[in-house]
Amino acid sequence: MKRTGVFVCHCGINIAGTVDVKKVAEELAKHPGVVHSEDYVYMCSDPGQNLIEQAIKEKKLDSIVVACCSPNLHETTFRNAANRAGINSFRCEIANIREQCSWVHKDKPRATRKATKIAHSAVEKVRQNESLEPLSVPVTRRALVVGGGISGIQAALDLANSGFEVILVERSPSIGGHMIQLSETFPTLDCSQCILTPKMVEVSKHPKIKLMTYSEVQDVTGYVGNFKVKILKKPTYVDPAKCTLCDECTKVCPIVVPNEFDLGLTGRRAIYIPFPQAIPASYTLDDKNCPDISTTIACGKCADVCKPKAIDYDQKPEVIEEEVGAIIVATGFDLYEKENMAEYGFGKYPDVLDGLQFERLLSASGPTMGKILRPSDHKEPKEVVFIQCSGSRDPENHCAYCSKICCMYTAKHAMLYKHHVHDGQAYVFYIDIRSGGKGYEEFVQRTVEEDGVVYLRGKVSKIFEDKGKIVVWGMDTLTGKAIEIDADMVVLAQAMRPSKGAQELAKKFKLAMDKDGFLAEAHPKLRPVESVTSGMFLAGAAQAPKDIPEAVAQASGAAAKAVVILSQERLFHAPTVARVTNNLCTGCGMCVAVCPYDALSLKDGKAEVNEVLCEGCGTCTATCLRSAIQVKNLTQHQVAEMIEACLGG
Amino acid sequence: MAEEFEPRIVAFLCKWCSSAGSDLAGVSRMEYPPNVVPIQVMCSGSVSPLYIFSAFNKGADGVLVSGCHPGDCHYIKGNYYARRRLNLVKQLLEYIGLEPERFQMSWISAAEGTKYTQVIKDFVKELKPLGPQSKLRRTP
Amino acid sequence: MEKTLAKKDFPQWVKKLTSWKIYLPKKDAGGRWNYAEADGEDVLETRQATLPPKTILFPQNEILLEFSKSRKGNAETLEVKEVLPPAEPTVVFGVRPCEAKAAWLLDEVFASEPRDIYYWMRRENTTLVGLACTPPPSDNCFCTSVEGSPHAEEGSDILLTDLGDKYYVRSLTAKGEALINAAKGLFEEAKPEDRKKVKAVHTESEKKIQRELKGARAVSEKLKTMFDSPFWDEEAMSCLRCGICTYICPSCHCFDINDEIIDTTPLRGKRVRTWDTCQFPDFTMHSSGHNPRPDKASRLRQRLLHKFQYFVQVYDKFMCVGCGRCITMCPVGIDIIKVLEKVRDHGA
Amino acid sequence: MAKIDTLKEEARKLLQDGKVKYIIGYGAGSNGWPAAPLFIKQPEDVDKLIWDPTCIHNLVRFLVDEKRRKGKEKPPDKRPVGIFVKGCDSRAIVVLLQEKFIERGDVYILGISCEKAGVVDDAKLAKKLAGKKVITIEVDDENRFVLTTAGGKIEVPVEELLAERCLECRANFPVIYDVLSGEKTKRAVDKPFGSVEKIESLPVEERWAFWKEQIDKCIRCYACRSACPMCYCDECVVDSIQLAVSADTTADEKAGRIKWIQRSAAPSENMIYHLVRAIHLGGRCIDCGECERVCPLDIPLRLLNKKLEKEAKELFDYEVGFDPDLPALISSFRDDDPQDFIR
Repeated sequence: MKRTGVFVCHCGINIAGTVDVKKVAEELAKHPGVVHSEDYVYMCSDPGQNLIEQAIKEKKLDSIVVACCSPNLHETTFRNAANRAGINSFRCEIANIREQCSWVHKDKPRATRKATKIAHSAVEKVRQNESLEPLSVPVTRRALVVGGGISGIQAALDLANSGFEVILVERSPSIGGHMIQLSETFPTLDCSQCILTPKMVEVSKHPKIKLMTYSEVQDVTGYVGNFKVKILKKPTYVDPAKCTLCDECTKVCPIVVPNEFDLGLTGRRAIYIPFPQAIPASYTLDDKNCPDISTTIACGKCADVCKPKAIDYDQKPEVIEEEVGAIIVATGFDLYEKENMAEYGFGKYPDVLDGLQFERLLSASGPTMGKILRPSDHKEPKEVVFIQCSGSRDPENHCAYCSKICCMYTAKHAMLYKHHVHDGQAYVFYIDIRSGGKGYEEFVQRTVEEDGVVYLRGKVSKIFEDKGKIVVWGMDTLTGKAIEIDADMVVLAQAMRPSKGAQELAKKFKLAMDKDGFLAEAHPKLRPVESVTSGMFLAGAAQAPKDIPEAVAQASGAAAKAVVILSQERLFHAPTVARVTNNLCTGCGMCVAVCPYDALSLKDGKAEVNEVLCEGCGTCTATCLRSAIQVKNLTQHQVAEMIEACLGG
Repeated sequence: MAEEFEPRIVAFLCKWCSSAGSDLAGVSRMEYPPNVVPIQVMCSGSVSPLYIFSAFNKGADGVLVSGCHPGDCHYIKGNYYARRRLNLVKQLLEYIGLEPERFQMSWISAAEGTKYTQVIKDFVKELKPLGPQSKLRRTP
Repeated sequence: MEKTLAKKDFPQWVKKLTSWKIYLPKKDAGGRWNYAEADGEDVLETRQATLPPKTILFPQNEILLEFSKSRKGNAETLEVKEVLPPAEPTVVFGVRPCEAKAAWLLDEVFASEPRDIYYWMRRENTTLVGLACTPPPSDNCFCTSVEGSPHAEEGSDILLTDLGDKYYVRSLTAKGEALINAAKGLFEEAKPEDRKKVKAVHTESEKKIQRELKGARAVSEKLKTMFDSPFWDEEAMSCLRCGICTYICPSCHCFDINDEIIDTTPLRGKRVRTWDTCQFPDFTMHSSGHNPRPDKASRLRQRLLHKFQYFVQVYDKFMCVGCGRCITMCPVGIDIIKVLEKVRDHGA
Repeated sequence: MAKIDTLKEEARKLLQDGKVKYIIGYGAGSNGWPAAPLFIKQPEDVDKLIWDPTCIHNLVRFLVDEKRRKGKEKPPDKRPVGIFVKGCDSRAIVVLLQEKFIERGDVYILGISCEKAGVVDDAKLAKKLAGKKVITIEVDDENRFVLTTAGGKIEVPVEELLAERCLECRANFPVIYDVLSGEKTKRAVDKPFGSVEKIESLPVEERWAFWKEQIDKCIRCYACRSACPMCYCDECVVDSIQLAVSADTTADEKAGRIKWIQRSAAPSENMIYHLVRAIHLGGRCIDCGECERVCPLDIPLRLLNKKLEKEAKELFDYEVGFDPDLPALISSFRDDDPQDFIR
C-alpha cells in the first residue's frame, strides 16, 4: 500500500482566499493511500518545509503531493525537502492550485472542488512515480568546429582559449571563409583582411587547435559528450612543412582554371595558393584539374622546379577518426546561384556582377589592385547600378526571406565606388532599406547625403546590353516614373543561401533544416545557437543570413554553450525518459520516425532508447499503437488515472 | 429551479506553452469558469487518442488539447504530430455522431494568458447548450 | 397436457400473458433474426437467430455484486451488495428444440455445486416454448447426429409443432401448463388424428436434416487418443482465433469475472461476469506469463474435446446440440463436422 | 476472370523445389461458402487450389500466424511462404513491409488481378439466390457473374453483387507480387468514398443513432481484429491482461497495463473499442473489408475505417498500401497540414 502525504498551501490568502484549503485537505484525506493530509499558511517557508519533512519521517510517507503554486516556482524547493527527508525527489509532485485555480476563479465552492481534483490527479500520478536518479555519462572534453570562416574561427578560438582542444575542419585549402574575400566592412570601413588575418594566424599557432583544412567530415555517430567523427583529409600533394612559398611551381604549371577566391574574375593554376595570406600557408595541387594525377603524372613540372622537394604525388586521402564531446557547425553561406538570375543578365553579361565579385574589385589585393574596372574591357565604369533583393524577398520566383546584409553592403559598395570614381554615378534599386544595427542607419544616410548615391525605390524589370551599355529598365515607385539607365556596370545583391553541401552535411550530422535549407535552431527565441541535436551548436550564416558582428556573437555563444558541456566531468540528464516494453514492441519503427532527437533506434527488431538523447517529450508514446513505449513518471497508465481523478466526484 | 448544467472538461496542456500560458492567466488574475481541470503533459505530441476516448468514457463533457504554436514546439515538432493525429480523432468522433464542439484543440503560447482564458470561456459556453455527454460515457 | 392452438390465435395467446416478459425470434432492420421482445405483431417462424436464447438465460454481462468503500476518520469500511437478476417471469417462444436442449445441458453445468444462483434465478423464471423444426432452419443443422432431433423435448417447457393451420401444443412441465392455463379458452384438446399427424411431421422433419456426423460416440472415444496429435496444427491453420464459434454456440458457457470500477473517490464498482471463450489467447493465460494453451491448435482442440470428450465423460452427453451455427458463421469455413469426421477416420 | 493455371504451376514448382515452406491459397469451402483458406505443403495438393469471386478472404492475415510460428521454431525455417493475393490483399503486404513486420523475402507473392470484377458480397449473394445453393460463381466475358446453382445458371452484372469495397476499390490488381495472373485493368471508381459520404451527410444525431444501433450489437467476439492483417499486435491495447509476458516481465510491467475499456460488452465500452481500433487503423487499413465480413452481427465496420482512409487522403494526401518506403501516416507530417480546426 502506498503512503502518500498531501500538503495544501494557503499561500496567505492567494489560495485560501478562493479555495477552501481545509476542505481540500479533508477531501484528499479520504483517498485510498493518502495517510496524511494537512494545510499550512506558507508551505514554501522554512516552517512549512519542516512540516513536510517531519510528516514524511513520522508517518513514513513514500510520496508527497504539495498543492500550491505552479511547479515552475517551487517544484525544486519541495523536491529538495522530500530528498532531505529521505524520499526520492521524483516522489514529490506539485498540484498547481494557485495559477490554475485560485487566481482565476471567484466561486469558492467550485474552485475548491476543482482544486481537490487537481490535487487528486497529482496523488494518482505520484503513486506511480518511480524513484529515479539523474542519468550521467562521461564527457569527451574536446570539440569539433566545422567551417573555417569567421564564425568557425571565432568559435574555435573561444573554445581553445577556454582550455579545450578543438579540431577545426575546413573543406577548402585555407581558412578565412567569405570574410577574407571582402574589401572593407560596414559601417566602419575596416579592412576585412586586416582584422581577420590576425585571428587566422592565431588559429594556426594555437596549441589547442588542430587545424584540418582541405578536409571534410564524413560521418558522425554517438551523442552529446561522446561523438565519434570521421574526417576525410584530402591530399594537397604539398608538404607545408617543406614549402617555402617560393611560388615557382605556379609559374610552370600549364593548367589554368577560374580562381574561386576571385570568383572567376581571374584564373589560377592547378597548383596554387588560394590567396597570399592563406592559412595554412602552403600550396595545394588541385587533383580535379591536374590531369590524371591519380594514374600518371601529366607533366611533373611543378615537382621539377620545387627545390625543397615539397611536392609529393603519392599523397593519398586519409580518414581520421576523432572523439569529441561537442560540435559547432559553422558552414556559412554561398550566394544565390547566377543561373537563377537570368532575368538580370547575370552570367550572360560580363559586367553584371554579384556583390562578392564587386568586393574583389574593391579589394586592394584584388585582381585590379583596388581599381574599379569593368571585367569586359577594363574601363572605369561611370554609371553603376546596384540592385538589392536580387533573389531575396521574392517568394514567387526565388527566396522568400530577406538576406539581411544586402542593404548595408550595397550602401557600402555604392559609397566605396564613389570614393574610387569621383565623377561616377551610383544608383541603388531597393524595395526598402533595412538598416537596423549600430551605426547602420547613419551609414546609409551618409551614402545618400555625402556621397550622392541615388536611391530608387522599385524593382528592375529588365536588363539588356545595347551598344556597349547595360540598359536597366526599372520603375521608381515613389514618383511612378519609368526609369531607364544606360549603365556601365550592374552589381546584384544576391540572396544568401546555405553553403553548397550544407544539405548533405545536415544529413550526416542529423541536423534539421528549415524550409529554406538553413540549419534549424532548437528554439527560435530561447535556444538560438543550439541545434535540435543535443551537443551540436550552430554559428554564423549556416543558421540564417547574418552579418559579421552577429556571426561572431553567435559563434561566441555557441562556444559558450559547448563549454557548458565540455567543462563537466560527466553529463547529467533528466531520467524521465522513454522506456520500451520489449514484449509488446513489434519493431514497426513508428516511434523511431517521430523522435525529434534520434534517441530511438531499432535493434534486433525492437525499439531501443538512447536515454542520454531522450528528452522525454512522449511523442513516441502517443504514436505507438501497442503502448509499448512509455515515458517514466508520465506513463499512459498514470495519465489514465489522472483523467479518472479529474472527472471523478 | 434545477441547477444549471456545468460541463466537465479535461484539458491536456503542454508544459512549455499552454500550461505556462495558463499560469500567465493566473498571474494576471484573469477570470474564467472553473469547469476545466488541467492535466499537464510534456508535449501535445504525447497526447494519445486513447486519452481523448478515455476522458469521454469517464464522463468528460468536453476535452481540450492545447500545445505550442506550429514552429514553437519545445520538442521541435511534437505539435505537428499532434495536429495530424488529433485531426483524425476529431473527424472520427464527429463521424460517429459526437457533437463537434466536444473535442477541441488550440495553440496557446506561454504569452497567451488572454487567449487561454478566452478559449476556456468559449468552450464552456459552447458546451452548455449541449448538456451532459452520455454517448461515450461509461454507464455508472 | 396435449392441446392444439389455432395459428391465428397465437398473437392472442401472447397478449394474454400479461405477467410475463416475452421474447420470440424477430427479424431486425438488417434482415437478421434475433430473440427480441414481443411487440404485438408476433408470429412464429422456424428461423435460426444469430444468437441463441442463451443470451436470456446466461446473458453476456451479469452483475454479480456491487461494492463501495467509505471512510469515517481512519476507519475504512467496504460495503458489498449482492445483485441478483430481476425475478421477472419470462417466456421465450419459438425456441429451436436444439436451443432448449442446450439449456438442459447448461442446467447440468450450473446445477453442480456451488449451484449458480444467477443462472438458476433466470432459468426458473423463464419458460421455454420450443417449436419443432419443420423444415430445418439451417443447411448446417446436424442435431440428429448428436443424439438430438428437430423435435427434441429436453429443456423445453412446451413443444409446439406446426400442423399447418394450428399448432400442436405439448406441455412438458408445470411452467408450461401455467402458460396454457393463462389463456385456457384459446386451446382445444388434442385429437388422436392430431397426434398421428404430429408423429408424421416429426418423422418427416428428421429426414430433412442435411448434414450428418456418423459415429459421434466413436469420435468421443477416438478423441481420447488424440490429445498430442499434430492433427490439430493442421486443422487450426486457418483459424483466426476469434470468438465467434463459442459466443454464438448455444451450449458454450465459459465466463470471466472482473471488478469494474465506476468511481475511485470514494471507491465504487461492480463485479461483472462476462462471456469468455477458450478461443481467446488470454483465456488460459497465467499471471506468471505461462500459457498452457499457447496456440490456435491447442485452443481448437480444447473446443472439440470439451464438447465431445470431457463433457461426455462427466455427463454422458455431447456438449453440442448440432445447431450448425459455428459452421455457418466461421469466417474461414472451419466445419466441426468435417473436423470430427477426420478425427474419426484418423489413422484408419 | 483471371486464370490461375500459371500460378498453380508456379506453386507446384515452388513446392517441388522446396523453395517455399508452404502455400496459402484458396480451396473449396464446406460450410455453404464455396471458398475457404487452403494451406498446401505437397505439390500434389496444388490441384485443390481454386480462384473465383468467393475468394473473399484476405490471406495476408495468416502471415501473422506464420511470424509467430517461426518465432517458436528451432531452428526457424526461413524459407518464404507462398501466398495468393488480390489487389487489396497485396496492399496489406505493403503495410506489413512498411511496418517491418515482415521482410520482402518472407513471402513469395502469387498475385491475382480482380480485373474488372472483384469478390461477391455474401449478403447480396444470399439475397439474389433466395435460398438456392450456389455451386460455382464465375465472371464471363461480358463482366457478369454467372452463378451456377442446382436449378440452373443465373447471370448478374458484377456491380449488382460486388462487395461494397470492390465498388470503391483503388487497386483491383496486386501492387506487389512475384508472379501475376490477369490484366492490370482498373475499374473506374466514381465515388471512392461514396459509402462514407452517405453517413457524413446525415445530421449529427442521426449519425449517432446509426452508429449506436450498430455498435450496441457488438458481442466483442473480436472477430474483427482477429481477421485483420493489421491487428498483428501480440496483445491489443484494449485488453487489460498482459498477454505478451515472458519470464522477465516485471510485476511493474504487468501492473502497468491500463484498462482502457471494461470487459462488459456495454454500449460505451463497445464504442470505445471500435474507436480505438479505427484510429489505430488510420493510415494502415487497406480496405480488404474482412472486419465487416467476419462480423457475426453485420456491423458495418468498414465504414469506420474507410472514414479515416478518406481523411488521410483528403487532409494529408496519404494513400495506404502502395509504397513500402513511405513513413506511416501518424509518424509523419507536413508543415502545411490543415489546422483550421485548431483555435
